[in-house]
Amino acid sequence: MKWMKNAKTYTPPDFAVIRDDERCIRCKACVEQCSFDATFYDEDLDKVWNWEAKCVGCDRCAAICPVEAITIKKRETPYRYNYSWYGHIDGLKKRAAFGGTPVVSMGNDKPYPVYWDHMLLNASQVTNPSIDPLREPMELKTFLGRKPDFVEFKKDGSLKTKLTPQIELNIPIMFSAMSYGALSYNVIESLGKAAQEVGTFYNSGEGGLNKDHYKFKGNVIVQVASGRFGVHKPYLDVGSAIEIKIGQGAKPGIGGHLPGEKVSQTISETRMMPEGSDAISPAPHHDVYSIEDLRQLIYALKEATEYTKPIIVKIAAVHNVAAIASGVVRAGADIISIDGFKGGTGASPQIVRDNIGIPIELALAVVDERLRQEGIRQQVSIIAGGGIRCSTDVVKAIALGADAVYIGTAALLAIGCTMCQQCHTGKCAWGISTQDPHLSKRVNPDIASEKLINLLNVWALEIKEVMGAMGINSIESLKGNRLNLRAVGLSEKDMEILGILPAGE
Amino acid sequence: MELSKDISGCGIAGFINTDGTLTSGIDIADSINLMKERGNGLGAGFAAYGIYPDFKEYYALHIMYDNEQSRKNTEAYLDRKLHIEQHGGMPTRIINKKRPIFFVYFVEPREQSTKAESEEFQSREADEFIVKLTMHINEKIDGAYVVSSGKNMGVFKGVGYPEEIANLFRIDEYKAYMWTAHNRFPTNTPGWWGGAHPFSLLDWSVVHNGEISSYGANKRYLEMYRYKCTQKTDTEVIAYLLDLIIRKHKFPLEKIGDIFSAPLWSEINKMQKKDKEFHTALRMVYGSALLNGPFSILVGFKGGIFGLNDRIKLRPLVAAKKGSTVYMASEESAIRYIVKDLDEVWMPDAGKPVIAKLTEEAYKNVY
Amino acid sequence: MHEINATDVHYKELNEEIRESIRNNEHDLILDGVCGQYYIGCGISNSNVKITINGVPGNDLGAFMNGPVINVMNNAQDGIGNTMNGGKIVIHGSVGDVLAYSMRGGSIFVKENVGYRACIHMKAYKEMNPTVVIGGCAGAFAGEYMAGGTMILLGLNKSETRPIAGVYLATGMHGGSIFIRGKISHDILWEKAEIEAVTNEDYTNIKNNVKEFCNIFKIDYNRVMDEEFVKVVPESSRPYGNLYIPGP
Amino acid sequence: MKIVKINEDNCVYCHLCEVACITEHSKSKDIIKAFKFEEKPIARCTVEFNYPVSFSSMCRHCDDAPCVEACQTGAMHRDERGCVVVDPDKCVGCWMCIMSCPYGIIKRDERREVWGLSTKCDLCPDREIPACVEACPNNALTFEEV
Amino acid sequence: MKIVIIGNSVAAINAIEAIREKDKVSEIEVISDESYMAYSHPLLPNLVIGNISRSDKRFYYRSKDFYDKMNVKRVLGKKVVKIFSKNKYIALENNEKIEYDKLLITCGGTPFVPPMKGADLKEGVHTLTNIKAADKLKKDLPNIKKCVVIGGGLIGSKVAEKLAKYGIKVTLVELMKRVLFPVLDDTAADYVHKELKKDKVKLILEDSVVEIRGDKRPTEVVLSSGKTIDTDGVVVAVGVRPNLDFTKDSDIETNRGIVVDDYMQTNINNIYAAGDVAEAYDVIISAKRPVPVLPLAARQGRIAGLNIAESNIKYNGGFPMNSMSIGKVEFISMGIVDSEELEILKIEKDNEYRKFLIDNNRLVGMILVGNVERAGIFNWMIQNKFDVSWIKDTFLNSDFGWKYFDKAFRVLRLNRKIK
Repeated sequence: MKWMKNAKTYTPPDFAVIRDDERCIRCKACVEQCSFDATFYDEDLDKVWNWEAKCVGCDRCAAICPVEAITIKKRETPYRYNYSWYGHIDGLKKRAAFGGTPVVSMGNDKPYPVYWDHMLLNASQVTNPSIDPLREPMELKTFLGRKPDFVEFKKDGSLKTKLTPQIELNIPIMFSAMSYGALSYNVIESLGKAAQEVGTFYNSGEGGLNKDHYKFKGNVIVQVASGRFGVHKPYLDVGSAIEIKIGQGAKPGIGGHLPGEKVSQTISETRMMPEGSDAISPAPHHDVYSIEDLRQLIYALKEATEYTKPIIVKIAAVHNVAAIASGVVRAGADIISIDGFKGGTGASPQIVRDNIGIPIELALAVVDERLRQEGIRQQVSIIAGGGIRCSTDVVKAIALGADAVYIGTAALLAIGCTMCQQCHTGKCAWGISTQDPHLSKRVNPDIASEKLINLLNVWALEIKEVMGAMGINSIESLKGNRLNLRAVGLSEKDMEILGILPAGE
Repeated sequence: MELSKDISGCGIAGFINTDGTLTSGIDIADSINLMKERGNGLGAGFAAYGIYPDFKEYYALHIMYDNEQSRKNTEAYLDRKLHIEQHGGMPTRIINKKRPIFFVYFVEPREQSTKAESEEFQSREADEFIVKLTMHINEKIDGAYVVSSGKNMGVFKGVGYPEEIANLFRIDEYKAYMWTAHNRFPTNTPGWWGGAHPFSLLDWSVVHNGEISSYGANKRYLEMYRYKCTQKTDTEVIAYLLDLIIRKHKFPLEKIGDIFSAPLWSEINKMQKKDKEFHTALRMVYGSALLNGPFSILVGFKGGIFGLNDRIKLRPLVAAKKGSTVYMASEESAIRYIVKDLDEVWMPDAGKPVIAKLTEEAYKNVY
Repeated sequence: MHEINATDVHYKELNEEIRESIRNNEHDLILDGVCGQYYIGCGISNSNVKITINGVPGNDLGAFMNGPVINVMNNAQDGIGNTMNGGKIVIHGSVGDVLAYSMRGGSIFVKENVGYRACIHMKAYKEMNPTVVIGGCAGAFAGEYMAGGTMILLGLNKSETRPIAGVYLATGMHGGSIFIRGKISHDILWEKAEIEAVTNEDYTNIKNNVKEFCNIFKIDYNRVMDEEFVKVVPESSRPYGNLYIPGP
Repeated sequence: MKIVKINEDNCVYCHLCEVACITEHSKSKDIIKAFKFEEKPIARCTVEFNYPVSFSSMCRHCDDAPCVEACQTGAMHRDERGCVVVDPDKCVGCWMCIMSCPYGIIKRDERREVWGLSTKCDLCPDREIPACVEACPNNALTFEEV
Repeated sequence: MKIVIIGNSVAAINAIEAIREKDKVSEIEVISDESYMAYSHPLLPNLVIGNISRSDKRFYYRSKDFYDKMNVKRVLGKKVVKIFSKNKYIALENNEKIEYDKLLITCGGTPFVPPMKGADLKEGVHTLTNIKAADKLKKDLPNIKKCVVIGGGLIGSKVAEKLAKYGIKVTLVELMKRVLFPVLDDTAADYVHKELKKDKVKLILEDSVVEIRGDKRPTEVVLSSGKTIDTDGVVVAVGVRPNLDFTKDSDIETNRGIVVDDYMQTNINNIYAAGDVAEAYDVIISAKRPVPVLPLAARQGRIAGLNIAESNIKYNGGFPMNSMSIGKVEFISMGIVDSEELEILKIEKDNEYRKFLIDNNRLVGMILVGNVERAGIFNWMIQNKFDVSWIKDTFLNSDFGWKYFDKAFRVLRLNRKIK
């Protein structure tokens, strides 16, 4: 017995590991797979045991067990139910026991309303035809970047207007910023491969770009965050676009913190910082304390890349997001990326993740509307992210006004993530959010990229199906087309903000 | 919230005498009447170009009023804003049906009386002024609706079968070098006279068969440029888009099909570099002006007409030629009915506009 | 030598002209009449390039730069050496705030004072070790978040009323070292930074940099070295290690 | 010919290849019976682990198999599929094959009464795809032409 | 074309298989003085004590229909007496002539009986290199209660063990200080000594038999130390020598064996030699010498066969290697097993012994006792003169395996991308 529970720091286990000893063949596959030391084999007793207190419910053991001997179950809380305290008891105890604030990962898990689920899509009936996407052309190609209000031509009919740089997407879905550091090498590899195959982009996140991944040039967006890790000219040059990260949905107003133990040799090389040292991203960019400073940074990047790349500014969805967005556009951003509060993270203080920010649906609606009112919507493309779970979320986002969406958690789920929310521990049993070279092997880039490609292709097909149902064969005709959305179960005010009619009207 | 749009099926027809010959409205009425099956008696209309040669310098406002009060309110407003050269009730025949009243005003913008008013209509450009005035009346004055506002042209439309509308407005008595007509099959807002086609703004007039599935996207795009879509129908976005793109952005009319019915990416990818650049830029910049969904339209403009299909040809359009006259309609029969021996008949390709214009000489004569 | 008149030229054009000149193999550039143009030297990776600036250059001078030498014959503004990777910037005067933010390589010499947040989040990696030498005094938050590199603060003009460094010195520092000529009060220093004695190795480093500083600005080396130096280092490379606990 | 390709970068050290091999070469070919109620065969593949390296290896079915040359009774032979296999009725457990196998992947089964038995991958003659390949959860083993 | 093969054992069989891979039409004729199918020589001790019978298919090297399938004509029980290389024929004992186009000599070795008095006794003095000898010994077993085995080599030790297990009181006399002298070092040999002692074999080391006394049968043997040992049987297992009887008068070049080139061809065109009789290249000593071990005989036979069938395959050389078990102890050894000059790594624990001899970062020999399973990897290293400087530290780990190799190398190697 290598470990013994101690009541001093006890909180009830979240999961029960139920093991059918009659089926168990002692192959010990589960023991090898548990990266949280919750499973062990006792040679003397020839038995596999569990420490449930250490189980995080990642389900890796159950997935790998060849004889289905393992069932992971959520354990009932032992406490007497109390509505207002329920969900706070253990957190409070942990703070008291360890003297630190809990860090969590993945997206906000509180039951705030999901507006996507209150919006319904339209379909054509009789008066205009629905289109069969399997046999008729159906276009999802999307260009992101600043567009002029109109184009001018030379006498010979060729273009006089010089368009500013754009990025071209075959489908309006990109992989959102997830850094090498938060994610394992193989996951980045998978995202890059999939983006390349499908014709979209993945985002390096703030951790720099490993030399090996320069091969994804043409399908990568590079991020410049406050920590400026691994940011230098060659890095900027690889990106098809450069994203300035001001905020992130899961932790608006909070910097990043990659603990020293995750700063492995390759991470250290990629981020260009010493191994084992904390990688601290300050909360703000310390050269951006005001909107004109943002303009300064945007143009610094444009100057550094000689105006060859669109600049994305990523902001978290917060209360006055519309006004902020307007300022960002006027500061010279070519693309604005808005991240809703359900967006994922590798690590965020729980209090921040669960309480700061607003839903992407509302933020997107107000930003799009505000930019249109100001007549500057054409000057910028909008990327919505943070809680896009399915293809119809994408359709709804575009109908609300997005040009494209970012998916993060959805991509990770596709390659194995079970949302056990342990990214911050670096022990991801699925090999996704870990730098342990042994664990990260669990993601096979061939399999994972295949799954991502499947996901994107299927979503694309689903989007086409829905567009076909609406009688639209080009994605630009869906953009901002809020008439194709109707609300169910929303208040007047919600509908006003979303700019949509109630179902039936 | 004015978000809903009209849904309707339709028939369309139109022709232009490119030599500038003026012909009466009898032919166009016959032509559109032939396609009775395409309408349901709940809307029809005509646009005629070259009908007011005596007032060709002036904007001809066709205004429809629900009642006398709305007329008074409107005229008070017009008096403030415009020099009215001439005005009066439009000639109509008596019909046994409740109908709005129609007036025509030949006007030109005038110096504004107050500074505040000058600022209200920021632009001093006459066309822009008329557009804003039209938008203002349609949106702000109850019971008044500007049917058309171009020069030397007019729109006649209402609830009824084409023959009823033709009869009401005595269109047999007008002489025009170009006519378009519409027969409507609405499923929404059927009782509203303003909802009939053609839709018109300045010299633009649009008759439309089909439905613009991208209406929501087009509408919000236009709203960004201060157009107000008030008429509860998708067709008006076409008129406004034309106004924005051709008049304001100075985009060549010949290429409007490349925006409205933009080529598919698969086709663009096959093009030569220059064309590829051109079309890619258009789709990038004017993506929100792409007309999606099934449509065929006939658009009248100063000195010409064009017909256009959606890019995968979900609605019908036939074009024909006889001498110097070019015809377009939803069905060939509608043309054959008024001209027996056509020189040429063809089906326009999807997304490729058919444009017919007055000869230069004729243009000089008419305008 | 290639002279460019920057009077009333917008930065976008000025910088394009600079790049164009470099493409035409003009490596010794003199900019006259500079007044507030941003981004001079930004993103240039050619280490043969030398840019002399007459006038006050604007913000983000030498941002993302990787090689060139920039000489500013006057004061400079904010954001100098932002995320700089290599090269040298010499300022014959004072500079504004946020000097050398996230700088990763190369060196900066400032003759006089620097504003707030100098050397913030400066970092080192392997052979890349950024160095900033400041002749005058620094504002508050100097060395904030510093993760690597060397900051040498000489305070040649310090006085009773003008302390060599402002408050919150080395806040969040988790790497690198700050050498300060003379003594500093513990009050201004972050509680998780420490004052250490200067080692021989450090001393060589200081001497080399001070010598270069004195050569550039024609200052008496012995006068500078007449006072002892102290060294500010972080307590740990993981100062926030215990702040967070795994949740939920 | 096709052999089991070893993609060590994908090996997650789960031992399921061994489990599958044991099952496939058991009497019942039923996993639970094989492990709990029958004499458990020896796995023909071997998982090695040396953090962070892990991989499974098994017979490479060499073109000029030294084990076949070294066999003193002709028990080690190439079958009609081209696989190098052991005839258990001929093997006398002299381990000459072990001595000569350049991959070191032949194992000793010493449970027979008189003769030991060389045990090695036979590429699962009853299956289209070897059991280990099918069982691998991460394509660390694939069945490929070499 | 007619191919004649002298000898019918491992090298011959492999040669036949190799020839038939390339050439299905040429005539092949095998001549052997034994009248049996090719069989497994190492099993002769087992045959003697009866834990394998002549009807067990294990005993035979190939199945019964092998010769028919390979379309090979057999001339069995006939001894070759001379080769006429100029006229391309061979003469048999009975003066029969057999013509050939190509000739392969694989006649193996003959037992070496050291000079000692009484070795010519008809009954009770045995050797054990072929079936005939084994049969003779087997038949004689009821007469033997006590037996002296002369020679502690592979056959000697094995037969001593088997006879002891059979119930005979065995004395093993070995000239050197340990059994299996060239194969094992002292430490490893000790394991064998212990195993033999368990079976009550009496070991006499550093001594030799100078005389076998007796009338018809031996009654005692006299050692050079002067000691005498009562016995009623003697097995002489001192070793074998290449069988060069019929090449003596020919122009085929011989040394200790028939000298062959890298293609297993002798100095005479169209005459090849392979197996124990041949003197081929040894990679460890970088010179030619006979290495009478089975895997090399097979390899040489195969290569000779391929070259006879007009391929052009080079023999890359071999080196001594042995796998054996005495009692419960299994050992595998290769190359040089004992040396004063070489770098030596060794470890002994838990009844496991590992020893490696390294010359200039090249492995030149090794012994594994107990855990022998990964021995082939070392074989491959020796054969390929693999640079072991970076990996040798892991040789002593009992879990030695590919996991200790450099990754890039391992990946290529395991997927057969490099030899």
